[in-house]
Amino acid sequence: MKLVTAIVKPFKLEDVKVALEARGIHGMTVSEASGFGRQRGHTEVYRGAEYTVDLVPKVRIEVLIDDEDAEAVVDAIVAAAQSGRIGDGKVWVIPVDSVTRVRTGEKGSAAL
Amino acid sequence: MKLVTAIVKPFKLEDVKVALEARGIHGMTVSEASGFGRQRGHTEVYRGAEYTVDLVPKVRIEVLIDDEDAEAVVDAIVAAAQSGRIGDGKVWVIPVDSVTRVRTGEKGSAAL
Amino acid sequence: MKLVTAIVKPFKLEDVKVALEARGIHGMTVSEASGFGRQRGHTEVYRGAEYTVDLVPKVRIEVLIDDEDAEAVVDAIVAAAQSGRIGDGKVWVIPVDSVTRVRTGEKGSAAL
Amino acid sequence: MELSAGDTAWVLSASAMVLLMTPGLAFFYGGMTRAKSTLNMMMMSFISIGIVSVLWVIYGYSFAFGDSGSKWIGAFDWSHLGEVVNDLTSNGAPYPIPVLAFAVFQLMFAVITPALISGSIADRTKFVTWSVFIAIWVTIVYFPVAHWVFDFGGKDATGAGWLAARGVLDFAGGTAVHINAGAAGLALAIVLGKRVGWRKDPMRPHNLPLVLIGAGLLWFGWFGFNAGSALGANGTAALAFMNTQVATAGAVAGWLIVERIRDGHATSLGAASGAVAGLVAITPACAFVAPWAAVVIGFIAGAVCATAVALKYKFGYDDSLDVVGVHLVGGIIGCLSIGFFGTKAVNAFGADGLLYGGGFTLLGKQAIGAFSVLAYSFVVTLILGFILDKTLGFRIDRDAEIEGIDLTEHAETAYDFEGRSGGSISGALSGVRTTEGAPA
Amino acid sequence: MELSAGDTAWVLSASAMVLLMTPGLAFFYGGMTRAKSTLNMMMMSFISIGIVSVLWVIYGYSFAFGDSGSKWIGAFDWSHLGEVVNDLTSNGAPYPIPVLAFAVFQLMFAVITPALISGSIADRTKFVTWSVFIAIWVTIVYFPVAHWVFDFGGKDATGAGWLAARGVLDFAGGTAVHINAGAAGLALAIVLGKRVGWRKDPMRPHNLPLVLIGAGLLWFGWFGFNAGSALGANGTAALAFMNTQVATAGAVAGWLIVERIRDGHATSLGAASGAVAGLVAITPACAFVAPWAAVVIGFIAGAVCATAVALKYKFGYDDSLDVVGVHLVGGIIGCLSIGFFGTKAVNAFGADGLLYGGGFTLLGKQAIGAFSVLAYSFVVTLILGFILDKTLGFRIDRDAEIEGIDLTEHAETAYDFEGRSGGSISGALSGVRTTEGAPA
Amino acid sequence: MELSAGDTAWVLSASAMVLLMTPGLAFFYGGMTRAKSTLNMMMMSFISIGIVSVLWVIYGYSFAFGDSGSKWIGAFDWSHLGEVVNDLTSNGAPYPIPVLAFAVFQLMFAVITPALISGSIADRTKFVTWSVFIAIWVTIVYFPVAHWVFDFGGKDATGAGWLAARGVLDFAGGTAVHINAGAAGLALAIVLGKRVGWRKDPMRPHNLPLVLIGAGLLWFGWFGFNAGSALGANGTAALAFMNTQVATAGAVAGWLIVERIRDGHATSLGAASGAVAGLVAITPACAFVAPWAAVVIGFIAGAVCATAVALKYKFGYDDSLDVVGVHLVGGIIGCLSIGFFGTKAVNAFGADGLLYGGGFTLLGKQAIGAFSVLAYSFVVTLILGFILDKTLGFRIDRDAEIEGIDLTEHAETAYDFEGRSGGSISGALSGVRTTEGAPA
Ligand SMILES: Nc1ncnc2c1ncn2[C@@H]1O[C@H](COP(=O)(O)OP(=O)(O)O)[C@@H](O)[C@H]1O
Ligand SMILES: Nc1ncnc2c1ncn2[C@@H]1O[C@H](COP(=O)(O)OP(=O)(O)O)[C@@H](O)[C@H]1O
Ligand SMILES: Nc1ncnc2c1ncn2[C@@H]1O[C@H](COP(=O)(O)OP(=O)(O)O)[C@@H](O)[C@H]1O
Repeated sequence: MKLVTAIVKPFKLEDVKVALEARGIHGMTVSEASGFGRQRGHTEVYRGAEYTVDLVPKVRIEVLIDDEDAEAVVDAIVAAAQSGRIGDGKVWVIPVDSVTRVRTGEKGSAAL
Repeated sequence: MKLVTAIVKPFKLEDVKVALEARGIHGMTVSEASGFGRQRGHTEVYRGAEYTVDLVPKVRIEVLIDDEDAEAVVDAIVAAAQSGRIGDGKVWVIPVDSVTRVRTGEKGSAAL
Repeated sequence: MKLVTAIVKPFKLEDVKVALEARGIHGMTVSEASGFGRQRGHTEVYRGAEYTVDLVPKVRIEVLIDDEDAEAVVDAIVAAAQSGRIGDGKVWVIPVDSVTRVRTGEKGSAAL
Repeated sequence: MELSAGDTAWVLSASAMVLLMTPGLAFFYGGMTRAKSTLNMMMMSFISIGIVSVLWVIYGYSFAFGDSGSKWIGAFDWSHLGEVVNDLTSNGAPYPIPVLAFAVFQLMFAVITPALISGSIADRTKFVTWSVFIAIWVTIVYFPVAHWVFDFGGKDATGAGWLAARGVLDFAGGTAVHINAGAAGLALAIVLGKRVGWRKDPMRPHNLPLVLIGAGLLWFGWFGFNAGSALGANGTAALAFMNTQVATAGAVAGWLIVERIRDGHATSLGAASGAVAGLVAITPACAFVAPWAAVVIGFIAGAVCATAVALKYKFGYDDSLDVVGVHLVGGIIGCLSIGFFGTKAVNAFGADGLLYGGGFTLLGKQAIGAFSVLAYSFVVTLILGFILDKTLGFRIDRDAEIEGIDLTEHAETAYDFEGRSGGSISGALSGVRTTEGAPA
Repeated sequence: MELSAGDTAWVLSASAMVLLMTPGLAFFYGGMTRAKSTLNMMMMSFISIGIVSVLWVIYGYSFAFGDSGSKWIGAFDWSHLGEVVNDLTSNGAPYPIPVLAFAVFQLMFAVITPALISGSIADRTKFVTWSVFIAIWVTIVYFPVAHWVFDFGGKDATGAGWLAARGVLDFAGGTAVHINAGAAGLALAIVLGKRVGWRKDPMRPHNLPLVLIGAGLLWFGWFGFNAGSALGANGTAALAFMNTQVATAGAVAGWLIVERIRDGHATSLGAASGAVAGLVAITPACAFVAPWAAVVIGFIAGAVCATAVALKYKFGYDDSLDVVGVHLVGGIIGCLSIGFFGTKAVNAFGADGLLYGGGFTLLGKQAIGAFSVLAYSFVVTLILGFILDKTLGFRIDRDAEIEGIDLTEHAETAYDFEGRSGGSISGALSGVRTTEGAPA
Repeated sequence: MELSAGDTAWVLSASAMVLLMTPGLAFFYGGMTRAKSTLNMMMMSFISIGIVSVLWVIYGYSFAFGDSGSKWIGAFDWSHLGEVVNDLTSNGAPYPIPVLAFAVFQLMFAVITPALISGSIADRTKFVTWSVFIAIWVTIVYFPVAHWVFDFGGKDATGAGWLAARGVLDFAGGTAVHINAGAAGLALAIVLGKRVGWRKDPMRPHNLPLVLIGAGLLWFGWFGFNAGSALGANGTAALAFMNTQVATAGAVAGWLIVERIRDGHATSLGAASGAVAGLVAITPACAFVAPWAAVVIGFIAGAVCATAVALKYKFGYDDSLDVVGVHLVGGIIGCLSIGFFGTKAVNAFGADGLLYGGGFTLLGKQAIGAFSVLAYSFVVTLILGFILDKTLGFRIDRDAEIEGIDLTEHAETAYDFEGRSGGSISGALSGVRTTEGAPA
């Protein structure tokens, strides 16, 4: 089993979700994150005091998936989330020892 | 060392915490997440425009643990978080290379 | 490739960022988290009803890095985030199978 | 009597201020609930404005103030609000103001009273049943009680309410509004039962700035409530105004000192709650006591209510936002306080209390006023509540309560901060109910 | 005529209340946008206060109410607000109030009207262009139309506005304010085009308590707007006040009932929207109809507007916060309603409508009033909008819209809750523009 | 003198409006702090209402307005607020209003002045010491200074304050309120020192809609403050009202134009700040200048204050929310402006300034007024501040400041949005302090 984690731009979430569903993947976990990287942040000014916010809003998507599907999932996410602009994000894959579905206690692929 | 990650329903967090403490585990990191899966989201209506929110609120719990305790921790979480309803969540285990306690620089089991 | 995850006190984030930049690391992903551990939470009182909040605010920092740099990054984070007080946090390292840059599709070190 | 533009100006201003109290209450209450039920809490106030105002035009004003000759209730007919306007300067005798000014000022009181009740049943009340409840409750409880207390018999002084006729002093509604709402709140808290997770889950206020916004607007509007009850811009109004201010200040001090001593911290929720407790307590007394006494009354109300909010834990009823601890207890303190501090020295239409040589007579009357309203309201509300619970059902189901009443009763959530900058993870537009077309 | 302190007191109070409506509108609108554009939305209202008030002193008051003898516009000169104050009790004939009280009351109307428009072009409007638009729009649209409707010809009754002279009844601005703003809103929504992601992305209100705060303040202030339009504290004011309250209540009921039946849920946004729809509809009618009729008018406005907000999906214009569905439609309902429910029985200066034996005469006049303002405002705004779009540009670019207009136009974000307790991940102070020094 | 219901109506309405300014200020300031210290910020205002109102009844009114024959201070006795009410129409000579109406109106001024100071010491002030500070400060600074400026000597015109007697013009409190609070704010910022992380950490406003709510309520209430200071509903009040509106508008424009040119963006915080700067500056001048001059004064105040807020970076004091840059600087601008723009043409009780041929006489008087209050307030506050710091301690400790003062001083946090829908990660109920019982 693998865990695919993707950091993407927030407005691409919907597209990624659609792309994954198209591949028959119906589960994922999403959370808010902030990214720091090549993409520049922005500047805010309050009563003349200038603040640099160098963290940019991102969305983190996590998908548990069978080993053999991992690469395809990565490709699907990359295709869906790509805008070609700096800051599109990263996708990485981590090995997973075990997965359990809380509701039933099922393990492995059956738990997805 | 292992990292046990659990996605559970928010109102189960307290129960999971109690269950882990009962097993002598006194550290964990918690964050907010949103889940997408079998569990249906909900519909909101604003001035007649209907919005489907298919992400449901979840809590992510992460516990670093010695290899030999991993399975027991997973079982404890599953037992505590189970409501038997769709959307109870997932628990997965990932291998960890090293853990360091920031305060002391201790590594490995001592860092927990 | 490795994924270094650090849970640190929120007001240390800026220091960690500076320390990583000093080591030539220009990318990371940050998110909010709450920690439970030795550090005590706090108590709030509303109309005489006392609430114990045992989760304390933390920041999670994730850095993807080449295998050989992992240890140095951990050390840099530990040095920057250390206040010597209980609750300074943890840093852990996880093996990563692959990393892809969404914008270009580049893989591996080139994707960082 | 000739119309007084000055008096009319003040009563109109005061009416607007009292209207603002109901939204103010919505924010005060809404900030105190959990984030998942704030909209429902506020809607319970807003719908009261809607329902009661409409009933007022149809029969409410008549039930409360119609010429019936009865001391129990006004006339059983339609409110004639279409007719009384014929004479544009038709006066609300014996006050030189248009009768519609009096009618709209009183309407605002009728609006806020049921809204006050809603605090005791936060997070768990079926919205439709609540709406039905309001309509029936104002009809069989508020309108009659308003007649008892506020109807002095009109032009010919017949048909004054029995409490008014008996000399019970209640300048701006300690009985008809606060004790009434507090007793009804207790009854409904009993009917609906405790929230899921009560005394276990954190049920802390989710937005204290919103609570303070509500408290600020309530304080502002309350000057209209109390000083407006003089129905003119005169010395009585000024006295009521001053007393309202200083009693409230005293109550803030009283509540915070208790908190500081007992809990170690003076809280912002305490300041807001103290203010409301003081405003409640001075309401009946504001034009009958001297300012120094108002400070004392306020201080006592603040300190006592800070303690009384714990009664619910002792007796085991989930009066969620402390309608009993603040409005019932505060209202009783205020009513009885006149029996001690009342003095004709400040108001010839008042009476002397214990401290001014009036003996126990006034205190006795005040007690009768307070407890008869308490008893009537509690009993009738309890019966009405049980009937509605058995018929329409008064409480949402357990799952809905856990998921959040805003979502299940109103199909809304209060906040969406996710789209703060850049995108959002908060769903997609899936249809437009108001038209056949699906989204593009 | 001698100055009436009572009438003056009421007009001053009312003026303050009407001023508060514009911030109230800012919150009502600001809560309805996404979190990333709430500040811009509110700024569109606040800047209107700034610009219009300044113009009012220079020439605005004169354009609208100056003695020109013309029925189309007031005098083309400077406002003399420096001179009319010479006589401290100089009266705004034929009302016994200082002319500056009249001038400031009317100023508040001029301020809120352009602010109302902004709702139709949320999230995407260049702030500088908007500011320029306001200045021109009030000059060529609002000031003349105010003359048409609100100028009864001053002391010598010459130069009354053509609609006023024709007997079109509009007590507090259904035409000049609401239809005017609604039609302009439609025009600008067409000029600016749809938001990125319209009918696809979630564009739900990000802060409903803020919407309700706005609605509450609007309701409060509207008593000043409507009852203040009597320009005195008298029976007409009391009638307008009562009608404002009960029509609004009726509209809340109307909107919520439609929602409940159609969508299955009564919403808090619906309650707030219904209130505003009712306030809009009763504005022109408030002193010309009986309270029972006000309830009916409100109910109709609530129910119809609840449906009319979907017109934009049918016709494909992105009137983001429903200026058309609420203000244009509500304003038309209100204006025409006088043709049905108007009656001299409640106001000798009114007229009898269809239901009171007045036949279709009044209805015809009302229709002329409503549609001439609609047409004038729509056409002029459309032309002005296109010119500004071609010259200054009226819309921010696509990337800025996605990132959020608060950030790109105002260099601010509305909320930072991250530092709730302990530290924060929200950036660092990088410089101080107001001084040469860099941060220490 | 006979009581004027009209004048009384206006003063009562105005008093309520001024009361609302203090909560308004709490929101204005509270939204500007970080989320972890918003409650403390608001509490600093709310406690001022509590403490000052109580002192007012005991001796405050007497200290400020008691008949002492002295030009430095009123009478050193108790306030007699229990006695002056005996005659319900007892008038505050020479104004035909009840003396209690005058007393409560003036109370609201005494309440807001110390609250204004709190902005300079955000995030780090011990709440108990702050409470003690208020009580002493109003006693030795505000009450005397109010006597200097606002006491015209009562019925027999003896004992007028020395500034009033000297002909210093300050209609509504530019000296006694704003310069006074601004100078005290500077002194306390020096006493308490800089916040941890100043000029390094992001200390941006955490909730700008809350700031705008505060600004809106301040603007509204300020009409009561300024126009209410006429103590009657007359032409002077109307002039003050108009000037308040248009000066504020001018200041919004002034501040935003400076921002736009200097920083490239007009901000919502700038609009709110500009409004307050304009309101401050017009306060002393509002009934002494023509409306066109009010626009100019407002514009200057907006533009200058937009620059003055940076002084703190230059001189290195942490005046956290710019009490100096807005209230001290704005107050000075306003006081001196009368020396230029003052004219008897608009107010017979005023005086002619430089531009109206009055020469430098008036300007000189105004300068004396402004700087004597500045100096007295600064010096006394500095000494008082140091004494309190050495005895009770004025500042919380470093760890508490980092963790957040709301938590450490008030045991509360402002927001809990986590339970938005479904569960929550925000802790558990662990006990009820008000009763012995532990949670079930
Ligand atoms: N080394 C890294 N470790 C973890 N996350 C990273 C790393 N580098 C970048 N990211 C994440 O990827 C996002 C995009 O990276 P960025 O360098 O801005 O653009 P791009 O990936 O297009 O080159 C960042 O905002 C951050 O969230
Ligand atoms: N493939 C997956 N990868 C990551 N998280 C998942 C995956 N599938 C489900 N989840 C998470 O688990 C939660 C529960 O899953 P769901 O399918 O709704 O119910 P159940 O686990 O009871 O079958 C989801 O809300 C989501 O957070
Ligand atoms: N076993 C664990 N698994 C995951 N996170 C942990 C674990 N133990 C501690 N943490 C995280 O580290 C933080 C600091 O731990 P704590 O025990 O409070 O102090 P310290 O690390 O200084 O001993 C916690 O708040 C929590 O976020």
